[in-house]
Amino acid sequence: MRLEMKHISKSFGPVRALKDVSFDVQSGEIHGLLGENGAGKTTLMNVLAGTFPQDSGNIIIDGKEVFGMTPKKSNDLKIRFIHQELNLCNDLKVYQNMFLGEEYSKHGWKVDKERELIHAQQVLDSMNTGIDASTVVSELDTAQKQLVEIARALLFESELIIMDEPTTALNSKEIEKLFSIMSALKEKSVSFIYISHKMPELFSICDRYTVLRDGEFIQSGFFKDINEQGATELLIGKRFVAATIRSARAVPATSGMVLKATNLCGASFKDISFTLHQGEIVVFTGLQGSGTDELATSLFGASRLTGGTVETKNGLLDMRSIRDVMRSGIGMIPRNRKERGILPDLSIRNNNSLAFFTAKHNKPFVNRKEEIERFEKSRKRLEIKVSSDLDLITSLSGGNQQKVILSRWLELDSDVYIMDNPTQGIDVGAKFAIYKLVVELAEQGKSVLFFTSEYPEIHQLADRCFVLYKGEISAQLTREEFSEELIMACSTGTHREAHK
Amino acid sequence: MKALALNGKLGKASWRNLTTNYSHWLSFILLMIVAVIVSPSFLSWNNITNQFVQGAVVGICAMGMSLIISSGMIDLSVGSSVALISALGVNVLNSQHSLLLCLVFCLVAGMLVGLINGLLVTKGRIAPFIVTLATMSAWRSVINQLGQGGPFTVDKTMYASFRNIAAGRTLGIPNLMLFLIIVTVVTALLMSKTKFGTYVYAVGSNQQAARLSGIHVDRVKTLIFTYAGTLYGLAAFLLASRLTSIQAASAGSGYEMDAIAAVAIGGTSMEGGRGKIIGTFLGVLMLRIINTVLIMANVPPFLNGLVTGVIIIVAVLAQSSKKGK
Amino acid sequence: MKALALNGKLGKASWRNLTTNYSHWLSFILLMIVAVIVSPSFLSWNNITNQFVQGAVVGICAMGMSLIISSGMIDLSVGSSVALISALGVNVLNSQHSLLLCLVFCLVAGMLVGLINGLLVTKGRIAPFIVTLATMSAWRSVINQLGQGGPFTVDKTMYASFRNIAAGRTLGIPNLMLFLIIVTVVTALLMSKTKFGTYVYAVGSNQQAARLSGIHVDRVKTLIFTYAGTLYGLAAFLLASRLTSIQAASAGSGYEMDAIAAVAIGGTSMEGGRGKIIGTFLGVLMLRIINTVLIMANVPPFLNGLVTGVIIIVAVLAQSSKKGK
Amino acid sequence: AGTGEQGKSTKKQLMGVVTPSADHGFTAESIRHCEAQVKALAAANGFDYRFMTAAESGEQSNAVETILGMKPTVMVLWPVTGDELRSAAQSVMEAKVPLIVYDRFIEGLTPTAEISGDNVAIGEGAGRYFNDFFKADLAKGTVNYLEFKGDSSTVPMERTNGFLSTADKNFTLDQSFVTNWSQQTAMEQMENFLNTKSVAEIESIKAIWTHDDEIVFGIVEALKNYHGSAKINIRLINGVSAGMGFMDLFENSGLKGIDFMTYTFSPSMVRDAVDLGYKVMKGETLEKNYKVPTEMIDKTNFKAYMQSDMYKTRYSL
Ligand SMILES: Nc1ncnc2c1ncn2[C@@H]1O[C@H](COP(=O)(O)OP(=O)(O)OP(=O)(O)O)[C@@H](O)[C@H]1O
Ligand SMILES: Nc1ncnc2c1ncn2[C@@H]1O[C@H](COP(=O)(O)OP(=O)(O)OP(=O)(O)O)[C@@H](O)[C@H]1O
Ligand SMILES: [Mg+2]
Ligand SMILES: [Mg+2]
Repeated sequence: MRLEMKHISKSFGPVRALKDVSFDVQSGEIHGLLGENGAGKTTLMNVLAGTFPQDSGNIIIDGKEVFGMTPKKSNDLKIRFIHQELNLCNDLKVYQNMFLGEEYSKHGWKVDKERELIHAQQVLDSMNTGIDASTVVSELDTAQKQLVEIARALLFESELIIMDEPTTALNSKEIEKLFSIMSALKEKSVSFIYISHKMPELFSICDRYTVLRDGEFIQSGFFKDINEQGATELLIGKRFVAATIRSARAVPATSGMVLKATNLCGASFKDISFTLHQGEIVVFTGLQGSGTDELATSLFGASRLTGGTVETKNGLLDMRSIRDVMRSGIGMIPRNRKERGILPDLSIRNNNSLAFFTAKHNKPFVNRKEEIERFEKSRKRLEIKVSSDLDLITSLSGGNQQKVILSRWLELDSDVYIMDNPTQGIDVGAKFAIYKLVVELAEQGKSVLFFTSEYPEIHQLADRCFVLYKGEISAQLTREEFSEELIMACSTGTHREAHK
Repeated sequence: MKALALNGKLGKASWRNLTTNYSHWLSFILLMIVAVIVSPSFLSWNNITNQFVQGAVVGICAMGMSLIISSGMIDLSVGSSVALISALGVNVLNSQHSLLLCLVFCLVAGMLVGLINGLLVTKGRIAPFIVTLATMSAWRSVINQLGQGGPFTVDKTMYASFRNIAAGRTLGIPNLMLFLIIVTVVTALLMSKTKFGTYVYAVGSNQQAARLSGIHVDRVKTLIFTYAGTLYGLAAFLLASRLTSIQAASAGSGYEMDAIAAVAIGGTSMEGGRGKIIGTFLGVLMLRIINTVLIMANVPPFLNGLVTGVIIIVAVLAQSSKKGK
Repeated sequence: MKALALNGKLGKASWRNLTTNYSHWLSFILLMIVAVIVSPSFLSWNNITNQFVQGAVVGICAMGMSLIISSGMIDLSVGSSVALISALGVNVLNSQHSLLLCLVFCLVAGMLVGLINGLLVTKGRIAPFIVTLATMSAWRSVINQLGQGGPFTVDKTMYASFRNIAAGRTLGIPNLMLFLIIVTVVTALLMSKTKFGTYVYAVGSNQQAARLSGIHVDRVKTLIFTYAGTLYGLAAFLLASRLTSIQAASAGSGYEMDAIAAVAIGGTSMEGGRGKIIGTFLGVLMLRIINTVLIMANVPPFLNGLVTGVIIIVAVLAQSSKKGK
Repeated sequence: AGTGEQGKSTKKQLMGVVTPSADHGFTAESIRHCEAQVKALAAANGFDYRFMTAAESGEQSNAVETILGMKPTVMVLWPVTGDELRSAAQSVMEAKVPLIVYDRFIEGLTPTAEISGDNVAIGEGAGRYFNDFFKADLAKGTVNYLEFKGDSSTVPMERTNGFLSTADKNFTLDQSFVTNWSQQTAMEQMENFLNTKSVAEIESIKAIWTHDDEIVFGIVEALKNYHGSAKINIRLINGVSAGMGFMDLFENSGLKGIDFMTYTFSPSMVRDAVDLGYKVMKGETLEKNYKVPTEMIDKTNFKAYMQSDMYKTRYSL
């Protein structure tokens, strides 16, 4: 498929999200779409997939202009869209979700469930997901849900697949597998539009790039002609120094204990023990299904522990009430922003204040001035792009929503932060700012439990790294010990077998 | 080979699934036990068929309500709609002297009534609760105005043959029972075997996701109301045949609450996304059994409401506790 | 300087915000215009205060309903709860001969009634619709049993002073009007100025995210029902004072639907997460105005329901069309 | 008729009418008669009227107050329940507006005039009729009967209390049902009774005492639907209202061995209340209390009754 989008403009009320943007994708090409948070990438793709109409401009496919695009029409044109936010029906089974809107039928009226199940399972297996196509989606964890979204796009013979930050919840192994599938499809002249804030990914899989900034087209070209540094500067529009943040920081002496977990057991993990010290950054990592997802929520009192204890300096924690955990000085930035983070009907300001209200604000009445000042501070610190903090949070781009969630927790000034994939969807520049922030927090004597599956993050931040495999700690590595290969080996269990 | 593997997969329903999926049976069996203890004659063939017969009219409505609730909506206009269609149906019967015409009229009128709800919800973007609150009030008013308060009574000429539809039996089984079973089976097939069924749950589960999958959410919602409306039409036809006289002011009143209660105690989540037609069927029977037990046990009439309320809570509780959570 | 910059930001509320946030005023003004056209005497001081007086009892309930709906729940037990509390309140008054004790009793009883709903919803994990459907039926049954069908009537001794609460005026303003305004102001402050208000909307918007922000969702839900229940208690007290006699079978019937309709035409989304107390206040007045217009225009009695239904739809439509979507 | 007050303004006289809303057949038919009468009188005599129905007392009080705000010449009020409307009625009296109260009494309040059907008399009459009908059986021992109530408001209570005051001590209540005036509810209750009770209990029932014709229709359907083994020994069922449908039962009930009896309680009675209102308007003085007599109708006199003016007026609309 040859796609051209010409002079696309789109406004949301006073916000001009796209201004006269043109770009094109050739057949059998993987096209990287780059831009800061709020640059308009998702909006452009939404126009292409018919989620909403453009204000002006044309979409031309194989030389023919398409008018009045709708999700259905774009499906019929063999365009698939993997959305930035999860869009699955939690109550339906995996295969039903995958075929939603395009069921196989037999005898004219019946859904051919068996055929759907076989086909869905084939695709899931080809991606090495280990997901059973007949499970109900609500039982999957965030990474698995994302894999289902991807698998869904691979079911049918598509000609253009749009991937809007498909890898935010995936680990490197899953990403590798995804890339090999993409390459194979590319051979069959399927085109891709690939949106990501992870530079290495873009450079390894994409052929061409287009950069957007503030809703405007900046530049197109071949990845082979630029480097990461150059790309980053293109999209933020100024010079960028990607200093390694971590190198400046000395490993903290094993000072006071701030959090100690003993023999924690939950539905998907067991016997987890560790001690977190003041000023320390500890990273937890593991493949999907390794239990990291639930461990993070359990440490915060949000999932039930079936055994074990968590204590702070002040003694054992009662893990039954999240608010008590918060008041003991623990904060958690949850993963899966759409389901667990944002409150779509509330303003940006209220979204920002919520955790502060429950943990810190001891009067029943709210002081507007104080609330506004708090938000202003966070806005500056995290460079959140908002027009009015009274707007709904859903009017923000994905990355900016994530920043509001971050700010919600940073305001608490907790002693311990559990950060579960906190850079989900955050752009390159801002990511560095956040790493810097995490290190700063540590230097102020706060401690961080960082859950991630991206090696660069581990590398940037970790003082120590725990790798989970099948719900147990398979390795505890110090900064000197870990490497990408070793972590991978530990998280797939091969490492342990080698030891035996 | 492949088929076998598949069966294995489908059969892999875990214990947890079993208890959540079949918990409405639990409430049902509990209630049955209570009924038999209160009166051993409960299990007579006569009484059993009677439960179905009495449950038929509301039960058919409840099947429509199942779809509506599974898709995350609600319908308060059931009783008024049934009353309106019944009343007009009697008029059609009296003027046309044709059972068939009357039936067709009822079904078409039901479709229209449902369509109106559906269009107001989808085109008007008004919450189903409000739309159907308004149509509930409106249809009752229309029928009162048409009947000027008086009843709509089936003429002598058609009385016997019309009454025989609801009162008659086929192969020893009461017709009303057959109607209820057929509607249940058709609705169950619709929901479990067709695309449309999947769409209903998808809309109830995550409307945005459904829309982005290319499902015409508005069309699905309109169809749901239309299907439900058609069932109300059938229910209205049967009600008219059962009563042979429709009181403008009171006919069908309270049907919406009965239908919703049946759906709820049948284990369908009020939030949408999930639902079990067989559960609704059991729910309808449970409501009937509660009523019968009240009479068998000679519960003081003023306390019936209290006992019914408590039983509904207990029945739902029995299920939700099984659900763990 | 800072303050100025902040003001600038606040003032930037876009046109879209303006029309969505104030669209209930639109319906209200439209309806006022209709009323004045039908009868110019509509704008007399007497008639205007009368709208408030008549709206007070349901209006106070509607304030509680606002919270319930904003948090994504519903309450069908309003009418029965009010009836039960009123009836018992009259008994307390007759035996204790104290207005204050009667008031305290009503408030506490209301709290308990709300608490029961709240605990069943949160501890029992049953959908609010079902819980309150059951308590609706249960309370009505209890009051019928207690009164054995008869009315609960205020004794001669207390009659005059008790009646004077609802019938009297303070500084020329009817007491009932004052009660309604005070409850509205308190509820509006609660929802806009306190943390609790934010929690209510948060729970209605995304329960999981609310929980993960440290909000005790169950406690908030229970508090909401308790607050609403307390308001029902106040409403019950005023109803008893207004009627001086409470009929077991019919008192308060339909209040839930009126309260819900007021909330809905006041622009609060039935899905929860958003809501406007002032909108509910206008909604209450709109329902009153509709009724007054029906009388003034001598709409045929059987057609009242139709006209009311149509007006509700139009009022909500006027708002949702403004919302774009 | 003109008083001095009238001379001052050219405003038309206004009659306010407030009734319950149509929640079952009797109220619905009554509303229709009421509206027809007030409309006709107003057109013929050049006065204005406001008519409002309401489902419960709070709403009715609202309607009374709204109309009171329009300064009516006279108010005709049919309360949902008497006591609950006392406060509103008192306001009417305090505003010096003549008040006609129909069908329910308001204890402790003396309106300009009261007019009602006699519910207690209906009950008492029925009790006596039952005594006569079962004279032989009562002499031998107890007679079991079922009761189907309307609802829990005052009207049904008055009827039942009347019945109990005259009915023989040997009448034994087997079970009581609250039908909410619904034909369907009554039908289902009767069906359940027949299907779940022992043969002995069913066969012991000889009479059914109800509060309304419509309830009887439901019971008759249930009896027709009965396929069980018990012998039906019911010999008498009564209704109240004496409407067209009931007249059919006397010859075409489809049930053998069951007699029927009903009391006239016509929805057209409400016309009399409106007439009283008009009389007040003209300046006539009224008596304090009017009773609309009720008549017993059974197979012996129903044909004559169907020729009577009362019956004709009822179905004149
Ligand atoms: N529904 C909406 N209503 C109002 N404004 C919106 C809406 N959707 C997007 N915007 C605005 O449009 C602009 C572009 O947003 P978009 O989501 O396209 O950014 P993005 O490039 O995908 O960013 P990210 O990398 O953070 O996902 C932002 O300023 C955003 O606030
Ligand atoms: N996290 C929360 N979850 C649920 N309800 C809350 C929460 N925080 C406060 N509330 C309720 O909101 C209102 C005001 O909050 P505030 O924090 O002042 O109460 P509190 O007395 O400090 O709470 P606690 O008794 O738990 O310490 C109170 O009614 C409180 O019960
Ligand atoms: Mg985006
Ligand atoms: Mg406190």
